[in-house]
Amino acid sequence: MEQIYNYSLIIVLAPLIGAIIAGLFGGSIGRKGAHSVTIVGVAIAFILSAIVFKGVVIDKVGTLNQTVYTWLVSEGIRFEVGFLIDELTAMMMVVVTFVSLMVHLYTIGYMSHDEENWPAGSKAGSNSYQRFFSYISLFTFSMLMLVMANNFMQLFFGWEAVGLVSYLLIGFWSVRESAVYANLKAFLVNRVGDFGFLLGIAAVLMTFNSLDYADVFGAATLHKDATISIFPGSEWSLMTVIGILLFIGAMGKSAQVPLHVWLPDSMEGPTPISALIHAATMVTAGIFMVARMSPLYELSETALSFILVIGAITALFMGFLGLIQHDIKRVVAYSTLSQLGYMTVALGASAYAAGVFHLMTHAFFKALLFLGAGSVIIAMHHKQDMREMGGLRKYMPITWITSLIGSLALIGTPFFAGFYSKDSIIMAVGASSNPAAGFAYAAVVAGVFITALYSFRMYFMVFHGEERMDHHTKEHLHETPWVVTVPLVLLAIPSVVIGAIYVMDMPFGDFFGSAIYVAAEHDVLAEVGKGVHGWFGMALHGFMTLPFWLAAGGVFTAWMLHRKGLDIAVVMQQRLGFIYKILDNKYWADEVYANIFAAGGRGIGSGLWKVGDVALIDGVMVNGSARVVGMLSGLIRQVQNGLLYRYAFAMVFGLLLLFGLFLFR
Amino acid sequence: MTFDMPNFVPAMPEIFVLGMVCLILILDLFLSDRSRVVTYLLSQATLVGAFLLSFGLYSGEQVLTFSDSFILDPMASVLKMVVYAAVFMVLLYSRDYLRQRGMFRGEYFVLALCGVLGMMVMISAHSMLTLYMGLELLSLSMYAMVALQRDSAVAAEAAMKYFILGAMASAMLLYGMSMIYGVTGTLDLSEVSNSVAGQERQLILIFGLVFLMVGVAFKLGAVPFHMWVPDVYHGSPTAVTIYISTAPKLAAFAMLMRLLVDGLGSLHAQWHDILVLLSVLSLAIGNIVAIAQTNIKRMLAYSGISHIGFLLLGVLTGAQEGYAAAMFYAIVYVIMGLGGFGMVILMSRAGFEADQLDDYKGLNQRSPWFALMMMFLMFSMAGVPPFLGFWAKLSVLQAVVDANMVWLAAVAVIFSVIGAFYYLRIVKLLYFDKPVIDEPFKPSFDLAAIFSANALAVILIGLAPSSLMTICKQTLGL
Amino acid sequence: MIPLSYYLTVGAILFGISMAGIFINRKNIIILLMCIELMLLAVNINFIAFSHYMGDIAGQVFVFFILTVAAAEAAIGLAILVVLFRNKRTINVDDLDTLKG
Amino acid sequence: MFADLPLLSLLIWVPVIGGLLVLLTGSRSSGLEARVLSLLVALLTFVLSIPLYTGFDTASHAMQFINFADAPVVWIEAFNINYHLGVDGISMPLILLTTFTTVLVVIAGWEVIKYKPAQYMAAFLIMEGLMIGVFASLDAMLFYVFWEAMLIPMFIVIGVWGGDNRVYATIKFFLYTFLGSVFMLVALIYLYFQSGSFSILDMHMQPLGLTAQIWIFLAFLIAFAVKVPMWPVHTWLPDAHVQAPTGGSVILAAIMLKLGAYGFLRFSLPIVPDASHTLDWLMIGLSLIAVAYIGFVALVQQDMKKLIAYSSISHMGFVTLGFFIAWTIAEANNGSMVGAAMGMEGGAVQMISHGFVSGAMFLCVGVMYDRMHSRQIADYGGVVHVMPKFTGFMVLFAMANAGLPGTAGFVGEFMVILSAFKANFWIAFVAATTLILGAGYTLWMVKRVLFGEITNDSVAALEDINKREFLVLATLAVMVLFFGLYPAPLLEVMDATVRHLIEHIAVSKLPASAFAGAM
Repeated sequence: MEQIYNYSLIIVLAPLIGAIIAGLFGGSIGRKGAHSVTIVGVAIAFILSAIVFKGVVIDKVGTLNQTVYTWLVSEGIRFEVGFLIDELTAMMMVVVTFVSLMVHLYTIGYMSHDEENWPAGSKAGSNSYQRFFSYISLFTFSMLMLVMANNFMQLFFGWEAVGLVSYLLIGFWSVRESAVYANLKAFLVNRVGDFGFLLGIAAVLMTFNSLDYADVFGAATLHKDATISIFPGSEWSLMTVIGILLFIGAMGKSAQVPLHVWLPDSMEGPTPISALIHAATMVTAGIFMVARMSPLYELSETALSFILVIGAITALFMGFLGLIQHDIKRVVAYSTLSQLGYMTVALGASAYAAGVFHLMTHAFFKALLFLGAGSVIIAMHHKQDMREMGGLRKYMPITWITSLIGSLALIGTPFFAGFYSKDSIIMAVGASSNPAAGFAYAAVVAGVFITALYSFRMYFMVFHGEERMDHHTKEHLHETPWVVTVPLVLLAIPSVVIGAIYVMDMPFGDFFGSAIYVAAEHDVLAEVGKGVHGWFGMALHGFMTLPFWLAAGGVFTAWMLHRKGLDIAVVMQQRLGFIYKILDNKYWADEVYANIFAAGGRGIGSGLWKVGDVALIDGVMVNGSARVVGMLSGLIRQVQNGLLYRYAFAMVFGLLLLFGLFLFR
Repeated sequence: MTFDMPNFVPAMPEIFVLGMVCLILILDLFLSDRSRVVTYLLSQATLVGAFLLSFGLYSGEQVLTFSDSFILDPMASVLKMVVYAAVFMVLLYSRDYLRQRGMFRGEYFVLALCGVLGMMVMISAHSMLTLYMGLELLSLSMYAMVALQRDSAVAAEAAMKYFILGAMASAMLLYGMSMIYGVTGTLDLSEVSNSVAGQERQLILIFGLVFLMVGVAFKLGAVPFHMWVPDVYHGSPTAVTIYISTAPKLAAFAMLMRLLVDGLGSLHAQWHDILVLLSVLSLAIGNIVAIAQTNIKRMLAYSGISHIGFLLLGVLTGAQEGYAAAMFYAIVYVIMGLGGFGMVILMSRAGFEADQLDDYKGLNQRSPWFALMMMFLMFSMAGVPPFLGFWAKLSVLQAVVDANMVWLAAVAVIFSVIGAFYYLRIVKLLYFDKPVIDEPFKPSFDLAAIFSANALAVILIGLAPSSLMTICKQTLGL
Repeated sequence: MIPLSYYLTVGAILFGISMAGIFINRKNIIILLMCIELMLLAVNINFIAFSHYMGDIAGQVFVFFILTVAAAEAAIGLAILVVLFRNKRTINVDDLDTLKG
Repeated sequence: MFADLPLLSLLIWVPVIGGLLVLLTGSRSSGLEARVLSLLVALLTFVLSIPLYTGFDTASHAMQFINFADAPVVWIEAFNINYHLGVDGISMPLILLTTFTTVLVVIAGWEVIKYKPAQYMAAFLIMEGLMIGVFASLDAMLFYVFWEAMLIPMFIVIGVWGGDNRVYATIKFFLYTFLGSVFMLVALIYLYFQSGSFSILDMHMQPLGLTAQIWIFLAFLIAFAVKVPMWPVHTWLPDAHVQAPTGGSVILAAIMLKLGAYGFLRFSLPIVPDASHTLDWLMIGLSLIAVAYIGFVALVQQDMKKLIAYSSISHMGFVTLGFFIAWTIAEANNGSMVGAAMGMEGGAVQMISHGFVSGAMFLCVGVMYDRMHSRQIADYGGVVHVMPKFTGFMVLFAMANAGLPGTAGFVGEFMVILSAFKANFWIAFVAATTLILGAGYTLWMVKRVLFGEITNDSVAALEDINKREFLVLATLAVMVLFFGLYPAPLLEVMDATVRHLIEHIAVSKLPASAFAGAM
């Protein structure tokens, strides 16, 4: 235990120190120094995480729950910074540090010519390489703090810290207007989620008088029937309120409808961070959080239904949007949204383990896909439009193979990692008794087809068919350097095998031990698990299920279209103009935000300012009273007109006034 | 029948001043213009001598003499000493100013000393007759002083207005006195007091009171009997303005105390209402109209009117604490008034009257020291702590609140906030604006010294106002 | 015997007339000076009447003083008038309006 | 070794006298003597303030470092005013904040101020002494004297070294605050006659009827609300900030606003608890208006300083909200005030953290203004390309301003929201909108000013921060991060005092007869 605690301290501090050195002294240590120090930091974190994982998960040494320091004490309530390391945390730590390490390595190649992205003479561009490493290391630190938290306060810390780094990285190329727009949007939309999250934390504190996980989860059942009056006269279940408020936070971070709008735009950032932050780790924080809070969510059917519905909508409708994108990263981004929807659906069905399992497999194959896409982008000289690609498999074999593996994993091909996780989710939802489960089941099953369709549309457009790139680009096409391809390979391995390894433990076994709590009546995974007989059997069985055939159908459709040289986006534009319009405008969500919320907010602000502050308070109250005094002054001055008889009359008037005082009292 | 020698001792300062006035009057005839400084020095010596005499005569007792028409009590001694000191300062301020304008003649000093004598008599009056005599002695001297600058049309106009209105006010005062006399059958203030206390409230008594109030209010310059104040302050040579605006207010305060408190104390309920009206009006009109002024002398005149409003607040409480506060206020007002008009004199040069607000622009760039001193004065007048003016306001407000008139205190502070605006405007001119004239500002040494001392007094006494307040309290038996 | 109130009434009327004279007259300053004298006379009537009816001599003494002061006042007033006339070449009340506001 | 010194007196008078000395050096010189001397005085004062923290007994809620332990120290006998000083857990951190900020302000104005530097520095030193006086006074009239006197140097600072519209702004500032405080003066005088002394601690113990309490509360409210400032008496602040020189803005935001909030804690709450209880809806309402209304208004500001000024008002809304939430909590929890201390401590922490954050933001704008002579957001763009170091700092402070956890800006808001939730969901709801609004206006400014392409040649010609500016900003950055990551020391200092205050206000001061009379 002692050792695990020491390790965990080193695990979080190593990336932080790397980040600080690379960030503050980036200029003096140079590029090499910066990437060395951060990679060493993250590598240490990864190795120690693996050791911790071994200790906690394999050797079952028990759960670490220890305070590092007391942030503050108020009214006897201790707000602490501390670590809770159980199976869930250990798994997350390994995933985070592993993907992060891969991304670090990859970045050496991806960012090697970053100065080209900056205007000439920009001082910010002169050490952008070092800064980038600093940021991703800082991200690793923040994400670790988030997953290792043993209390809500620190969770919120990590939550916001990853948001900050995400903000910094989306807007990394701060010279691009679209990038700085996207990062502001990302931060604000996330803030909407955090708004709910913070209120949720406040509700937790009010209910439990503590923010410590152990205290809260231990006492959760005591408050099962507690209610809170939000609107006078209607009592709401307290647990539902807490659950939904916290989930609003998850909706922001994990980009669930309707707070999803930031994620596609976040692709403005460099590709490595799309892989690390906006696919593999940060966006899954919401999933992790809900899984972590399972003892609370299990007490509220309503909250779970809410989660289920949101997740299902996200899974299906965001998938549709992937169909018509031309930007390679956007396709992967919408795919991420859709997959996050799957995870959320799992949570809503109380199949937390399945959700987290999908989180893990998705982290590997989606990072792989993103890095693959990044590799393509490097080769294409930072062009991202798929219509200008094609036939790349000849030039970039490693990228091609690894991307294919990623795609196969994504669509849920049996034996690949994605199959196990996705199938367990679908099965769990099918078995769920939640009122919203029927809708969710339909959505996730339909989503399988869509996923396969857009994934292989992309795959074919990029790696097969006609070479549509311009001559100059074509001349320089070649496989990317080893720092890029090695991470691809290293990520491809788990994308294939990790599902088979853990399927029997994680969703259907007791991998998480006490870290995840499921009420007996909700325990769909246990029920489904009875019918699953080992990884091989599950995969074989997979070939006979509807999802497989839907996926196959999706691939087939993509292939058919590709063979005919048709692009589904174009086809839809021609044949289904109306639907295309809806999809092309992304359900008008951006417009609603920009025109109603953003413009509305500014409108309100402008109104309050111009009318309230400037006209009423300053104009009428302040300057108005000053003007009145000034006018009075000028007016009374007129009385003093310099003429003696006026003065004498004033005295007589005064005399009469004094008499009047007595006569009329 | 024996001839009872009255006790001359309590009136020694008056007698001394009178003697010196005569002496100076005669001596001045034989002095050439070059040696006119002797007149000046003798006048100052007179004031010093009177001060010493008054100081020597100071005792906790009250002494009556001249058939009880003259009183020497602690309040009288203290007020007189302040009058001497104030006039001493006035003469110091005025010397250069008068020289530069060819007014450095005996008349100014003789009239000033006559005025001092008038004030002394007013302060020590214990009969309506003596009071009237003192008042007229003071008034007539001042009318003449205003008109002293014979080639100035505005001064003549100011003198005329002052004279007509002043005479009218005196007449009203007399009319009031005649009524009081008719009701009580006596001119002696103690007997008036006894008589009034013993009888029913008659209408004629109220009439008398009202007419008296007009006279007193006129002297103080309380609204609506204030119309002369801005014109006279404005039109007079600044050396006269500084005289009129300071020491006589002490005498007027004494007159108010003698008539209302000593004489008609039992009519407190009635004059309380009158004073409330006068003080609120003074606060309002004084502060509001001052804002529109561009002539600093006029502005200070209106500011003075508002200060009188505050002073009246202290008196109207009808409590000893209130009187002490009002007396403190009067003294503080004199100190600040000296500084205020001293500022004008300081800035003025031969042939140039610095009475326009614009003349003060950018003084901080020309002379940071004097800008700082003037700022002290302005903040003091605005009643910002820790300057002296604040303590005066505080003591009055305290008295008012103690008399359960919180609303009146609230009204007073609101107007003092309005008033703060025009003081701030001066500070703005001094500090924030660019100077119109670029030449460095070099006043003569003694003027600089006296002004600095005046301004520093405002902050230094402000930091330790206790003794001055204690004196005021003690003189009123607290 | 003539009642006290008659005297007082005369005094009040005189006083009123002279006061009205000051603020109704818009022509000549000399008239103002006369009005002031008249005011003082009204006061004198009051004092003497009271003094007489109460058998107290102080009121009549006061009147002597008032008369003296009135003389002095008239002297000063006329002197100022002379100065004024020298500077302004007019003694019209309406012209005394350079100081105002 | 410091134990025997009259620390509080020294803290007040060292800067004041130092300021006067600086003023004397002003007549000759390039200003270098004045600057060096000012820095020395400011540093000395700061050093002198450190023993306040090290020697502070955190377990006690009583006044400490009092100078009248042996015998009363009379200042003005005739008015019964004593020179009584002392600090508790609320005022002590504020004094340290004052001494700390003044050092930074002196450094920040080092070569920037060309016109009469001696007067500039002297004004700040004198102001420092007076502000410390406000925090340390235990005599109401002494408090008032410092409270008002402090306006003078600020008036001068804004008026002399301010922007184009400085005269309007500074007179508005002065009159606004002056108007507010005179009512407090009347209330203090009234209290004097009730309790028989100007001692604040005596006033705390003075029973008062409800009507009197309400009037006193309103008088205090005007005084403190103007200073905080609370809606609708806030409009002086944007003007004053915009026109003030950088140092003036920093002091104004970092310390002067805190005086109003401090007044609520020192006067309103303990002296008139029942009126505070009766009118807490008003306070909560105004606080929420500050958070939401002002947050919206900040969104549309085109002038950086104005934007930050509005954001200050919005943040100060949390302070007042935290202070007055106690009774609502009690109502929602069957009379138990558990949780109220967290709100109050949150408010108090917010005071300190806002001092650092807003001060830092104004310094950042100052850095840019010194180079470009413009505060308009539209005149900037792409600053990051020419001033990367500066951008790093500014983004950090902006994040703190947006309440990012891990920075000082988060702690107070977090605690207040947690506490408010206990009282009422909707109060917490409105308060929490700051998460969105605060991020919105701050980052929107950051985006337009710092990021994007270089918009014009004058931006292209900007120089990155020099060593002096780096020192100032880095110091603040350290503080912002330190208090964000480890606020416990601050809370430890405040805890006993705040708890005692909560206990104090929980007990009604109404005389028993008031109930009998109501029957």
